[in-house]
Amino acid sequence: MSIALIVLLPLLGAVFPALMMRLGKNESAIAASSVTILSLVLLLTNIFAISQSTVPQASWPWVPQIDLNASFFVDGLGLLFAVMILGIGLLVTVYARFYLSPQEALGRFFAYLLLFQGAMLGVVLSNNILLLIVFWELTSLSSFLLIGFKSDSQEGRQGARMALAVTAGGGLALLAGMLLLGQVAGSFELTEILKEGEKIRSSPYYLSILALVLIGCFTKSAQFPFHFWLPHAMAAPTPVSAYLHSATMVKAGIFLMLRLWPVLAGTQTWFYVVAGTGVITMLIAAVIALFRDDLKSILAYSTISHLGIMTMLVGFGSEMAVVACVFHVINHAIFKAALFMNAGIVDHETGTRDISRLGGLASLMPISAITATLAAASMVGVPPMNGFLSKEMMLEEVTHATAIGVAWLLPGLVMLASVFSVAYSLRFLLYTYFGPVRNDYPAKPHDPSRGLWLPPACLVVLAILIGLFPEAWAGSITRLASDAALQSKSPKFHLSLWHGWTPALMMSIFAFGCGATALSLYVPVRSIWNKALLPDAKGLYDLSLNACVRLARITTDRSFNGSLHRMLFLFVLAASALGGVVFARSSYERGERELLPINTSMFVGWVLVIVACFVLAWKHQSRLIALLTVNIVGLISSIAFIYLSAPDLALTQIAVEVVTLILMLLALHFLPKEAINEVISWRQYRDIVLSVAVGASVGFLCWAMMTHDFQSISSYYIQHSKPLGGGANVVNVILVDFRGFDTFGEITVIGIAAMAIYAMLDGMLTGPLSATLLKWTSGLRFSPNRHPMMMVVVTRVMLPLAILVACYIFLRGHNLPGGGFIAALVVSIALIMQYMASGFAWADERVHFDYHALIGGGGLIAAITGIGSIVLGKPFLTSGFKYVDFPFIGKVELASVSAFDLGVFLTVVGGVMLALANLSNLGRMTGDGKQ
Amino acid sequence: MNSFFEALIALHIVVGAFFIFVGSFGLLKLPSFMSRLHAPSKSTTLGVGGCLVASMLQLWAAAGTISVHETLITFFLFMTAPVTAHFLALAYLHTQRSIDESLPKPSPNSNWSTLLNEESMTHSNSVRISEKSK
Amino acid sequence: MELLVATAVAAMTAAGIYLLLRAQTFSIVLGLTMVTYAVNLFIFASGRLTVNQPDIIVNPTGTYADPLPQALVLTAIVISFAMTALILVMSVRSYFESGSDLVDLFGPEETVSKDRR
Amino acid sequence: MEETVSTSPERKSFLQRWLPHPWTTVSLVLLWLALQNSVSNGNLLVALLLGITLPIYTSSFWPQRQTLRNPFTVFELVVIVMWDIGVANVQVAWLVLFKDPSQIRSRWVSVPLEIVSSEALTALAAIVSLTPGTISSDFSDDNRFLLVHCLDLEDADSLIDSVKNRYEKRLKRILI
Repeated sequence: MSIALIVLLPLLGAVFPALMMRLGKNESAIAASSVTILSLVLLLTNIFAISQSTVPQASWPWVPQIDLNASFFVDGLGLLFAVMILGIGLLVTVYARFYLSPQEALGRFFAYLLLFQGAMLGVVLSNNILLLIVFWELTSLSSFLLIGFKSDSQEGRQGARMALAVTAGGGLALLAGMLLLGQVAGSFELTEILKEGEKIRSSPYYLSILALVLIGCFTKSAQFPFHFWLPHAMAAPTPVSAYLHSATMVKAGIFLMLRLWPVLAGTQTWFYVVAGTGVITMLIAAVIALFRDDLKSILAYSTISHLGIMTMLVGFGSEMAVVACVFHVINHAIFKAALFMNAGIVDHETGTRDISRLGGLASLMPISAITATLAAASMVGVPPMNGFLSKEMMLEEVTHATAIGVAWLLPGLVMLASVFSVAYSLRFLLYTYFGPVRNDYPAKPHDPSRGLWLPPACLVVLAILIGLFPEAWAGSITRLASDAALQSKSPKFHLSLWHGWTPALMMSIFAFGCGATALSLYVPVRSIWNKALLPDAKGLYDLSLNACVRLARITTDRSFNGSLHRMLFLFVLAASALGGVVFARSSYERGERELLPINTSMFVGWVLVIVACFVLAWKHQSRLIALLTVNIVGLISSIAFIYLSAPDLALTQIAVEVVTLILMLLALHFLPKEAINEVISWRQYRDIVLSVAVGASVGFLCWAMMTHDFQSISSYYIQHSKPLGGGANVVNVILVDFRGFDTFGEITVIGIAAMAIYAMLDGMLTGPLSATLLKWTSGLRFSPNRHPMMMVVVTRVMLPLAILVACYIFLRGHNLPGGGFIAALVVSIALIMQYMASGFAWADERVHFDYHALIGGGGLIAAITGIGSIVLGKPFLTSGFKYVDFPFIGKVELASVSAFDLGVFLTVVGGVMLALANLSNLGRMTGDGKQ
Repeated sequence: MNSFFEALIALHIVVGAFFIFVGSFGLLKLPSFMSRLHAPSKSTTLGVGGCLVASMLQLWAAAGTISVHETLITFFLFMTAPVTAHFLALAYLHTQRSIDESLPKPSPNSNWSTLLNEESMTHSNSVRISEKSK
Repeated sequence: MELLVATAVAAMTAAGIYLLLRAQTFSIVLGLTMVTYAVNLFIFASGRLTVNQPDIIVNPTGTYADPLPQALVLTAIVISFAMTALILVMSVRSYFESGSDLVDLFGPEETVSKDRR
Repeated sequence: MEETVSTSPERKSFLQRWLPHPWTTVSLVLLWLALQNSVSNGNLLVALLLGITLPIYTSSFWPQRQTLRNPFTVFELVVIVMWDIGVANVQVAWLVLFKDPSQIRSRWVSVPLEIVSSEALTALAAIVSLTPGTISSDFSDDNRFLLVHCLDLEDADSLIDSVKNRYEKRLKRILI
């Protein structure tokens, strides 16, 4: 349990400093550091177990389906990195407490810092590689937050976005790689994967795994093609640069390569790709670092260079190289963090980081000068410092490695890089602290408060100690870490300051000499550099970003310029194209189902439909003809329903036909009458072609469907409609019983549609539109006899009869064609007739029902019948029925379904009437309503 | 179903069909709008009536149940068909204001309800209906 | 018979889609109604055409017209009515709001007769 | 413009309130039985139930109470109308099929009326329209004249008196 706690403590504890911030900066800092210390203590309790080489593990199933379980383990490598993360984290917390200015939100800063710390610990301690990726992305996120901490600074935000884009992009590649790795290895647990080395190396996916994982590592550790984000991450506050972008986060890539070393390393491709990239990065970064003026930018490129060294060492593939790499990870973290903090001090005291405006600070800031010199010495690799030791080991390894058969190529390149690294380190040191004291510093420099210079001082002391007594201080931890990395006993080695006059020593002395001379000739070299035109990586990045944005804008502008016609056209085109593609691939042979004979009356109906469609398309602008033809098509389709034995459908279709006609007439009253003479442009021909094509394809699809036999699933309904549903009319039983829930949804749709219509119309009557309404006249000449007597009388006589027929249809619905819908439509038509015959006000006054209430009531009744069955312990909307023998009347079927049908009836009546009544009411409010 | 019933049913169907034919033929042949208006009334009365009687007989002969639905259909048809004819005539009067002079005036001081010119109309026709029948 | 239904569906869809692409809102509403009829017939036809099959269960083992598509189409008819009503009222409202019932046809530059715009 | 009929405030008699339209109730019961196509106790009960409740609701739409007098004349009138329809249909059929269109003398006729109530007027107009050859197109604004369009007619008087004494005389006996 304690291992998971190590990781979770910082993550959960992140809130603690933010809360404590209310009490003050000290309390917040103490809170943050206490969380880190606690986590460190927990970590160290495992040292004894690790030294006995038993790897403590803990695992919980988190998302078993994708076998991602939260499993952690602490082995040597994990321990080393975790100690480094927590140790330097502690120092950075203290440093940040004094570094951040009062108005900056220290609490939020510590919260982000702890979030990052937890994420980083997660990466180094997780056993499940998917969990590792989760934390990996979390580190990218927290670095995004930290880089963009000073949200007001423009380049801060830009740097944060770029860092996120590159590292998160790499993360994606890594995810793919890890998934592949997990598949090939057979498990996502590292403990199993590390045993499958041979199997993975020999599997066909090895290259793709290697490529994807390396992309993830190189983006995170800022290796050559992806290095450009790190210098721009320097916009972050210095503590962040010291912590993330020197010691821990950028090492995640190195850590992963070390972790997967036993599995991925050992092949020629590994050597060339990893070592190659390492060397190139080391060289290029070192060269650029020499010519940067901003202190932190120099350190950024030096970090990239040193990361290149470590990648190269991992790339060599020999076990000693791994040991050297592990040892260099430790040393680099120590002196680079110290240097960054030192740069922070300089910036904090003098107010500027531009090296050209600095110089001669040693006399003004003696303590920070001393720490800076020692740290720079360690970076250069001067004997007493730990840097010298790891440099020696690195040079030792380089002499053994032979690349592409040319023995001297690698050592030569490394030598060149070390010359430059010596040059920029010395420049960093001399140009800031030594040389003439200047008087134009923006702020008066003097030694900073203890909190600022103590953390780098500790690091420097540690560096000296490791330098002088390497075996005592760093020996055991290095051996533990390299054993874990190699997954086998690491070779016998002895860390000592003096190895005798080895070629490596010669090379480093020679490099030192050249570096010093290079520095002295700095000015001419600098002028050559300025003239050399170099591709600026950031420029390329911005260029590609803007190009994508421009491309997106062009496509949207061209395809959708807001014209409905174009959108519809493209929509239909795309749909039919999709259909076409699918159809083209599938083979079609004529179905063998025997077809029905053609019946003459149906043939006449068919002719009418075809002619009606043609006339409609041709004369759609004259409203009367258009309306007539649409209704002809509707009526004929209802006759077709009758002929094809679907009486329910026919009834509904005819009723809906009538109500739609009334609705359209009401709407047409308001829409402008005169047609627009559309210029027959090529656009119209294009529409014709498209619609005919789509029509033909739909027709063909229908034909293909009908000629093939199929296995109908409705036999279930036919068998169970009588016994279960209690009704002989299968369609109605399906509607209100088997698929009752669907009908319930449907009546709510009708209710909502009616409400929407009411809202729109009411909005017109009461809203700003009412003025335009009053001025609007339909331009029709009204007959003085508004309510012809014959119509009035007949409709009044018919009303009770119509409602009776509706009740008849309603009650018979369960066993014979009929049902709630049709009954409701009949009643609505009868009622709307009253409105039409005797005027809106007269009829509305007498209806006594509020249509909103009807809709609500209907929905409620339907819901209650549904909930009723829940009360009886059955699922929603199961229906019950039984036959009751009344003495006088005889057998009567009581079905809960009829209550549901009543709900449907009321809602549909309410809905239809609300729509139609309000639309007719609109007429009264217009100009000609007042006649 | 013995042949007597079949003959009877066939007869009714033929008669019905004949009158429907006459109705539609009349639509073609008759010259003016109003005269053409007469044709549908023919087909709605005897034409459809004939067919309905036939189906009633058929049901009675085949299933043995006297189905009254057909009479209902005729009943409803007889109630609604005149209204449509009435409306078509009203529409004709309303739109063809300058129709032929053969239209008689009902009485010197009154005029047909649809031809009332708007100004002279004081209040709507329907109000008059209610007063008269109270 | 299947051929008749298929070609009828084809004609209806073609007319419907042509109308959908027209300039005036009312034509679009009519187009949509036509497409609705076509779709309803199509879904109904998916139950394969049968002639004079009793829809009422006399004996459960007999052959019947497929009731399921019928139930779906019945729901579809009623809902499409609600939607047609909604669109119609929308077109009326948009007419009063914008003063013209023209759909933004071809985008600003295109050729609907100038006087009518 | 709207009908301003306000139901009179004085308390309606029991019968008036519960059975506003006796004849509607009767017709509803008959219609229900016809719809059900079978006369059983259950149907009868439901018919009565609906027959009584529906008119209560719809009576507000039909404010005037109509007293239907001597139903036998109704039966008599129906028979006459049926007969006339038959005869006239044949005449018009012959006319349409064989007479060439130029000789058809269709003309308007204005028929003076004595009946008053709107139901009676509507019934008369319906009967006139149903008998082929004549279509009732409009009433005068004071409802005292009916404008009829005849397909083929020599003199107006024969039509007027046939309408009056065949239909109107009987209608007057049924409804005022």
